[in-house]
Amino acid sequence: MSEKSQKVKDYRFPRVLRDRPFHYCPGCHHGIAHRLLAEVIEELGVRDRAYGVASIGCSCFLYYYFDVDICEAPHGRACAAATGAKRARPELVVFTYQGDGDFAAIGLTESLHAAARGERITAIMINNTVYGMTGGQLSPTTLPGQRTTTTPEGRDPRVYGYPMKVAEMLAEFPGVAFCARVAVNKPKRVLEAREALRKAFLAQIEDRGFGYVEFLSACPVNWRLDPIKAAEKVDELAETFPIKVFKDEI
Amino acid sequence: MSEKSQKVKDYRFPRVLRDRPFHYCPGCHHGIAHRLLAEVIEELGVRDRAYGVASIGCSCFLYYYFDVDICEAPHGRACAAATGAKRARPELVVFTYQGDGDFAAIGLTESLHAAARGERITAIMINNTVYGMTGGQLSPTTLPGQRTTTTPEGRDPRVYGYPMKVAEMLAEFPGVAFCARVAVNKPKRVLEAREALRKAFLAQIEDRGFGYVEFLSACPVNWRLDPIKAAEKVDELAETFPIKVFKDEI
Amino acid sequence: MKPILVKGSEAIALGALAAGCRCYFGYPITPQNEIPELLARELPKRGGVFLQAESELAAANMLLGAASTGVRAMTSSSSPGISLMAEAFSYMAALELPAVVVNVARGGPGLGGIEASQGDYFQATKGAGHGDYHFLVLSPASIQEAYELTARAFDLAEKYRQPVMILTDALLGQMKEPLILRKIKPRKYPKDWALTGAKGRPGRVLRSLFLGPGELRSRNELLQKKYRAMRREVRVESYLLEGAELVVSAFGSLARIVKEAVNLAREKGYPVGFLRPITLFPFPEREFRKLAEAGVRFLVVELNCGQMVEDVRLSICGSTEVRSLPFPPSDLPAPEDIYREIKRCLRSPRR
Amino acid sequence: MKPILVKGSEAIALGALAAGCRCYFGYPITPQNEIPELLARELPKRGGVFLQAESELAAANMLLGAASTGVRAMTSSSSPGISLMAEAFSYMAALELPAVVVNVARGGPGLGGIEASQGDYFQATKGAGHGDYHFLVLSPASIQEAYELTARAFDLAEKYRQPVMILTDALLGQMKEPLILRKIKPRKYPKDWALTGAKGRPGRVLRSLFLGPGELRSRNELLQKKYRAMRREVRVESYLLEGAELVVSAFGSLARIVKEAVNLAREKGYPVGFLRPITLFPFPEREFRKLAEAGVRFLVVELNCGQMVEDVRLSICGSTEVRSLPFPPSDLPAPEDIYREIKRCLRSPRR
Amino acid sequence: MARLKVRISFPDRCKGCGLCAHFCPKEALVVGRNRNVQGYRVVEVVAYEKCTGCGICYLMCPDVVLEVK
Amino acid sequence: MARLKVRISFPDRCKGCGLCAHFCPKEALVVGRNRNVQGYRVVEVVAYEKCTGCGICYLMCPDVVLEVK
Amino acid sequence: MKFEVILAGFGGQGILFAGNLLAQAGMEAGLQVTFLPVYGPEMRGGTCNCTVVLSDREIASPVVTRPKALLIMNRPSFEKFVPCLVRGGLAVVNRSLIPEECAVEFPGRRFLFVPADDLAEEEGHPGLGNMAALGALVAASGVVPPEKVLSGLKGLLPPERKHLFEPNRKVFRRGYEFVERNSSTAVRR
Amino acid sequence: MKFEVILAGFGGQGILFAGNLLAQAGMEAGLQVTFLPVYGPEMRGGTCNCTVVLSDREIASPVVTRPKALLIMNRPSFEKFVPCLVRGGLAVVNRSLIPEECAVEFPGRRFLFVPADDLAEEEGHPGLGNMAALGALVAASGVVPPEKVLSGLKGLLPPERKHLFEPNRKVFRRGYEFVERNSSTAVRR
Ligand SMILES: Cc1ncc(C[n+]2csc(CCOP(=O)(O)OP(=O)(O)O)c2C)c(N)n1
Ligand SMILES: Cc1ncc(C[n+]2csc(CCOP(=O)(O)OP(=O)(O)O)c2C)c(N)n1
Ligand code: SF4
Ligand code: SF4
Ligand code: SF4
Ligand code: SF4
Ligand code: SF4
Ligand code: SF4
Ligand SMILES: [Mg+2]
Ligand SMILES: [Mg+2]
Repeated sequence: MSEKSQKVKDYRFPRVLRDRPFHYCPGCHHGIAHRLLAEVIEELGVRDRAYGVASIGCSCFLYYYFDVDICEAPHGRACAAATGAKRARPELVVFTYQGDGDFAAIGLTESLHAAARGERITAIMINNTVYGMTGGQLSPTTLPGQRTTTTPEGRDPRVYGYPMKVAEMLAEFPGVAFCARVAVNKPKRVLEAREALRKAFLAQIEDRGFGYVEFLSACPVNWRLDPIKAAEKVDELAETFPIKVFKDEI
Repeated sequence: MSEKSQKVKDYRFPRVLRDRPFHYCPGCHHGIAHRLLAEVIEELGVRDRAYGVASIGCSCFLYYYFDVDICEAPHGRACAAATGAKRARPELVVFTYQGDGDFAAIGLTESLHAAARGERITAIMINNTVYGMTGGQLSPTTLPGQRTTTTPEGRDPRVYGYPMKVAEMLAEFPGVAFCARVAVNKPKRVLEAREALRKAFLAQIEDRGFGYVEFLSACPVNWRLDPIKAAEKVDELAETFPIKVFKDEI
Repeated sequence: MKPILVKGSEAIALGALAAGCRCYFGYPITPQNEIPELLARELPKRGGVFLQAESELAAANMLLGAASTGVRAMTSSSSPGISLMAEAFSYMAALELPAVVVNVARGGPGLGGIEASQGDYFQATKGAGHGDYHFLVLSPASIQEAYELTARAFDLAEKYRQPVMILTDALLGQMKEPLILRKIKPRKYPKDWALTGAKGRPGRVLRSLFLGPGELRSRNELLQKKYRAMRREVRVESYLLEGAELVVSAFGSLARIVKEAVNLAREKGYPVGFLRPITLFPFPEREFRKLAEAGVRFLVVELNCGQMVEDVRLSICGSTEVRSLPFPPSDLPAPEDIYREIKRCLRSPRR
Repeated sequence: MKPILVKGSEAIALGALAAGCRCYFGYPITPQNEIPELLARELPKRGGVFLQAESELAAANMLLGAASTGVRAMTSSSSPGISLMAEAFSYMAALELPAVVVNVARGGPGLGGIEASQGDYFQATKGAGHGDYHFLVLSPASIQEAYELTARAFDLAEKYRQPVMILTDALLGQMKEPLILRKIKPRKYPKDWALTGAKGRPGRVLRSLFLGPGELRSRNELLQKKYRAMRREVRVESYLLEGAELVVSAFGSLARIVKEAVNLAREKGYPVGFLRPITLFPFPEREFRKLAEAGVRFLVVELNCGQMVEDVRLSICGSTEVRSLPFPPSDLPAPEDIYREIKRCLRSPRR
Repeated sequence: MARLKVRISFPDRCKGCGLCAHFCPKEALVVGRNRNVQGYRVVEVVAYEKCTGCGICYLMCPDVVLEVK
Repeated sequence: MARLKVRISFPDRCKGCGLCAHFCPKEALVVGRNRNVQGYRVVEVVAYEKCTGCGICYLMCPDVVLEVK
Repeated sequence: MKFEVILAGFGGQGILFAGNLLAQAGMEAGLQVTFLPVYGPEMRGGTCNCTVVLSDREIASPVVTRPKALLIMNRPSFEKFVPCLVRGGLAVVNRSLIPEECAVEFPGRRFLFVPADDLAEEEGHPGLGNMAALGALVAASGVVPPEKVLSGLKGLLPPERKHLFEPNRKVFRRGYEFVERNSSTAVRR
Repeated sequence: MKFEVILAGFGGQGILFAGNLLAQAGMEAGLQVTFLPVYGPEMRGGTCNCTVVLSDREIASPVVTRPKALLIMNRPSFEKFVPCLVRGGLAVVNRSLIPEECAVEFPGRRFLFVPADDLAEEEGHPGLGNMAALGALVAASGVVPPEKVLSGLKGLLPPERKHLFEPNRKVFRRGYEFVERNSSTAVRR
């Protein structure tokens, strides 16, 4: 972890954030990821050339919270829209903010091909193992046995196979310069997540390749757990989805 | 390799093939793959319950050549159509026959998710590193530096990244029971390819999971080589795309 | 039979079960998630297949694959998801596959909103995809009708070897009303085209690529003939047409609000009637034309910027006046809003 | 200036270059591969971006992203590929993004064939995707016009902040004709909406989700207002209208064959004229209406099962007769085929 | 750095999720009974003196309610 | 098994690609000057006696022209 | 007879459950009913409301712009919906969150302030203020017999939530009785 | 003047190149021209044809159903197109693949049988039969001056194929001269 992000410091509301309360459910980790993203944009001094792609999922209102240029992309197509923006104006610092359904189900082709091409963009995937926005349906990352509204008896690997490990897939592409899976259910992990995010941005700023950070993220509402239990359950997720820096060419 | 497919034997026109000349260009390896497929269907005795999905590419006329039930799927969606058919009638032996563009570009999501779910189907991917049917454009598997009609200066990894290694990706899914990359540019390899194909069918027949065979395949016309040189060039492809059984749970 | 209180979306799912639907493929999207969620619980119990696809594209093509084997199959989605299925629909129509597609439409364009909207009328009736093809389109106005029409859709799909769309919207999809689970007896149609394995016969082919001279024209002519034959399935609900000088027309759930407005107007003595197309394609041209020939004028009310009004105009071919009262999606109009317009129409001189 | 001999597809690519198109995203499909192939050679030389996408879906959404930054950008495809872009189109229209989309249409439905077809007229003009949105649609009939209209499309797209479609077909796309590379001067329009980084200003947003009360209605009203304003861009080619009792109408490359038939008929003394819509949306309603008011009858010839004929009928509202002469795709009709029908029309009594 | 202390800078953003209180090593925070404009119960500092300004509550708060300064 | 010999069973399927001839270890095959209905030059057996019936030509032929029986 | 009521409050206050239950009770009482929820694009936060229509004739429109009755659980909903209430209409209001003074601006309506959350909390079920308010609504309007609500409740609770029947019933009763007990004073005009 | 010709043969016989060249020559000669290829869905095998129209007025339709001339390189094309040729029309036919007897069934057309492939082979460029046939067509029809074909050829060949100019020119000449030499006998009616 870098010197900078470790030193004792005061913690203030990031200037990149707008003064508008998040619409997320109480205890939802989307909020922590938002704050980290704002901090990193601020720290890297790229607010003025940032271009965000809001995806379709619980985080679709991204633009209400970040005081940077933001475009909405159709469900799953954030990486394609980001590619278009970055190719059109390479000076922009382009990022996507997507859910697991958006990135790895409907948008898998766009996500993987952007990574394979080594697009100079930063993709953030919030893996909460469900479709939060639409009411908690199965996602490619749902754990075996996990109940969702479309797998009332729990995910059956015979019917749906096993959870898709996106970070592991992406790390194999030479075009990917940084790839990590993080969590924010403990203070130390929050700091590590921040550092991963910083590097995922450096990947594009230093023209090295695609940057990717996957957040294991609690969805208390659809997991039907209170915020504290939900945060604890993230440790369980980590058994299937190792928290790890898979690739770091920064 | 099994006893059966190695023994000295006569070689006859497979009965599963219809008596209609292939429309492929002279020296195109699609034809060899067709013959092997017909032989394996015959050998396994599944002609009567075979269900093929023809994809969009040079092989779209699959149905003219195979005397089995065949459905055309939109470009890239063969694995989805195959999933629908197999789930609807599990007694069918369902296979897809796709190009690299069909399977790994436009259809990547459908291909990977079918594999991840462990669909009991057999997918055949003819990797000729180009879009044959539409006139030799770039494909996800085009080699770096390879000229195509849309990369007149050769594939530039800075623009398009590096070739996508599909077999390697698929092998990681627990739902995949058999996964191999083969070539048919030498007699011995033809026999090995046949065996791989047989196992990729056994994967579904024995209810073990998704079966996948990727053929490195010459496209003399778009490679602008004569059939013999084109066959030789497949060895070069094999340096990037290792010929190998990546997974064999049969 | 005791009624149960269910949402429109649930009624659709129950209608599918009653019609013997064996396979459902779909991808979540508001406001229709009750369909997959109900079927996820019920289909496996009955030996059927429920599969959440990785996308609408995949769902539509799974539907294509399942339908090709001759089983009863369905998908459902809402506006943006339906757009993504357009290519597959065009293929299914060309391959002559019977399948049922439900669009619980929401506000558009783009991500739009999730309120009730009828902005997908053109998409449903003129063909969202490429080429000359059509769905047979049914649009229910009550929960009971949602149930019955869905069940009927499976019969019609097989009768014509043709995809059938249920076009409804968030209002009907989300509201609850009593439903009587009337028993449905699915009809049987020959399936000598289905891909079930070529045992004892030559392999069959379902394809849409026609390169031989005139082949593609023949396929198109065959489809057009079918579309003409489908005219016999036309259904409307008509109400208070007796003595009506103005007929207010609307489809789907909005028609309920319109009907209330017509009631209001009749109570005040205005000579107003009501005509609701239940089949949107084929469009009930004859029903409109007959009224127009009798000198009736029309007011077409829609939850969009004016789409069905074109079909009304085409049906009556200029013979009387047709006014459009469009409500682009956001809030729903109240019966009073429509009542006011009815009065205005009747007061204005005939053109 | 010396003409060069090029295909329609190439003329489109050259028109885009002339208009200062900076980015192209596309996925191969017959019969329009000459567009990407030419741009793959030429755009990088001029500092522009050529990117072959992994699919039409990706291409359309790359276009969306590039257009959002205010650069001139384009994609092209053919029928099935256009269907796959439907969702993105609906978003682009809702986000008010200027972008150019080319459809070199082929026979459908399904995979269909690769011959010339006009089966995507509805898709282009009524909105392939969900919700009430429209392209501005231009359809050239010659290679020179393909060049000029493509260049103009970029201006119109920016003028109205609106996707513009060039709808053409395999015939024009594949034929060669001399082209004069007239110099184009791209117009400049304010781009105070473009996402270029928020330096010195608050962050900007391009979104299509409108949940606040009345918000989505406002967006729809804004779009409808724009569509009405676009009427001033209406263009037609008219020919031999003087004294015509019957006007034959067709669009795109088929119009050339129709024009020859009209010439044939005029030579034989038949009172026939010719009207070709160049803008398909907005449709030249006024031009048709004026003729109809003068008592002219119409024959609408199309390479499909009859689509534009509906817009002609809607334009003239029953005031005179409109006949449809549809040629579903396979082989092209000969001028003689159309000439015969002209004679038949003129001989038949007026309805 | 001992001067750093937690502040409830934006109480109206709070959703009463309790994560801050749960993770505060000094048990300085608690979700009280008062409701904010959103209708949620709001966090309160119950032991200001114990706060070490460690920032953990800031790190764990999903709604950026707290600052440490 | 010595009785097994190559046959040009379906000359009209041949496209004259030459793969069979190239791979035949006995140089028993050659693409001749005659054209078939498709307009392609057709393979010919030029040394029937040398053929060992090994099947390599069958394996390598993309057009299923040859049989070995 | 046609009774149109809008129920409104925060997400999480059980608004949809209460509305659904009222419709179910109406159906079991032999009435025509419609129930129309208004839902956000997301499951989270924000306000939430639904409309229930009970009638002895066919119900054309499930949409109600000028309701005859309201069940209001929080302040934003009060401000949004009370102005729509017809003259002489009944508003059952959760006094635990909304002060009675709010009503002064709206003469000509019948306000029934019920300490719904407090009643529920007193019964030991702080989350069930919705049932207390519903009890009050049923008592004050008489639109369905209370037994029908209870039998509806039985029908609505899935097997795994059967244990919630008793708490719901108890709090419903409290709300119902609150009106019976205060009938003369409770309704403010 | 309006000259409409269909060129047809196997894929790989250079049909499109010849048609394109003829159109280019026409354009350089100041005529209006259209060139319309008919292409298969795939690049491979099968037959291939294209239509070229040369005219001194605007060309309305590039589609020709009854051509005034044909350039026929193989047998299937002969069978497909000769019946469409107008009475009195000219058919240049590749005698190397199509026997002259075929013509007997079609009286009233002008047949010009040219051993196109053989001429090309004699020049040492067996793949260039198309140029021999084109030379014959240009000679027999006089529709464009031969120099325009050669200058068109220069324009069409991309830099990396400039070396193909000479072979093409030579074979074109052979075809042209074949007609000049046999003008009286070559054309059979
Ligand atoms: C084309 C399309 N399909 C489906 C939807 C409905 N939809 C909205 S968000 C979403 C998935 C959300 O899940 P995820 O991406 O995991 O994000 P989360 O809400 O969990 O953060 C879906 C399916 C849509 N808006 N558009
Ligand atoms: C939706 C759609 N997009 C594009 C095409 C055009 N197309 C036909 S085949 C093909 C790709 C063929 O390449 P590949 O899959 O590698 O097969 P090959 O021809 O090389 O065997 C494309 C892009 C199409 N038919 N449909
Ligand atoms: S539904 Fe889940 S992911 Fe969405 S806001 Fe609520 S807790 Fe967060
Ligand atoms: S283009 Fe290539 S892949 Fe297609 S048939 Fe010809 S050689 Fe085979
Ligand atoms: S700064 Fe540390 S000690 Fe102080 S309240 Fe926050 S978590 Fe507790
Ligand atoms: S973590 Fe934040 S939102 Fe949650 S209770 Fe603490 S201050 Fe409030
Ligand atoms: S069987 Fe063997 S030896 Fe005989 S022709 Fe074939 S390859 Fe040659
Ligand atoms: S390999 Fe087959 S197609 Fe090729 S020359 Fe030999 S027999 Fe003919
Ligand atoms: Mg998620
Ligand atoms: Mg390929």
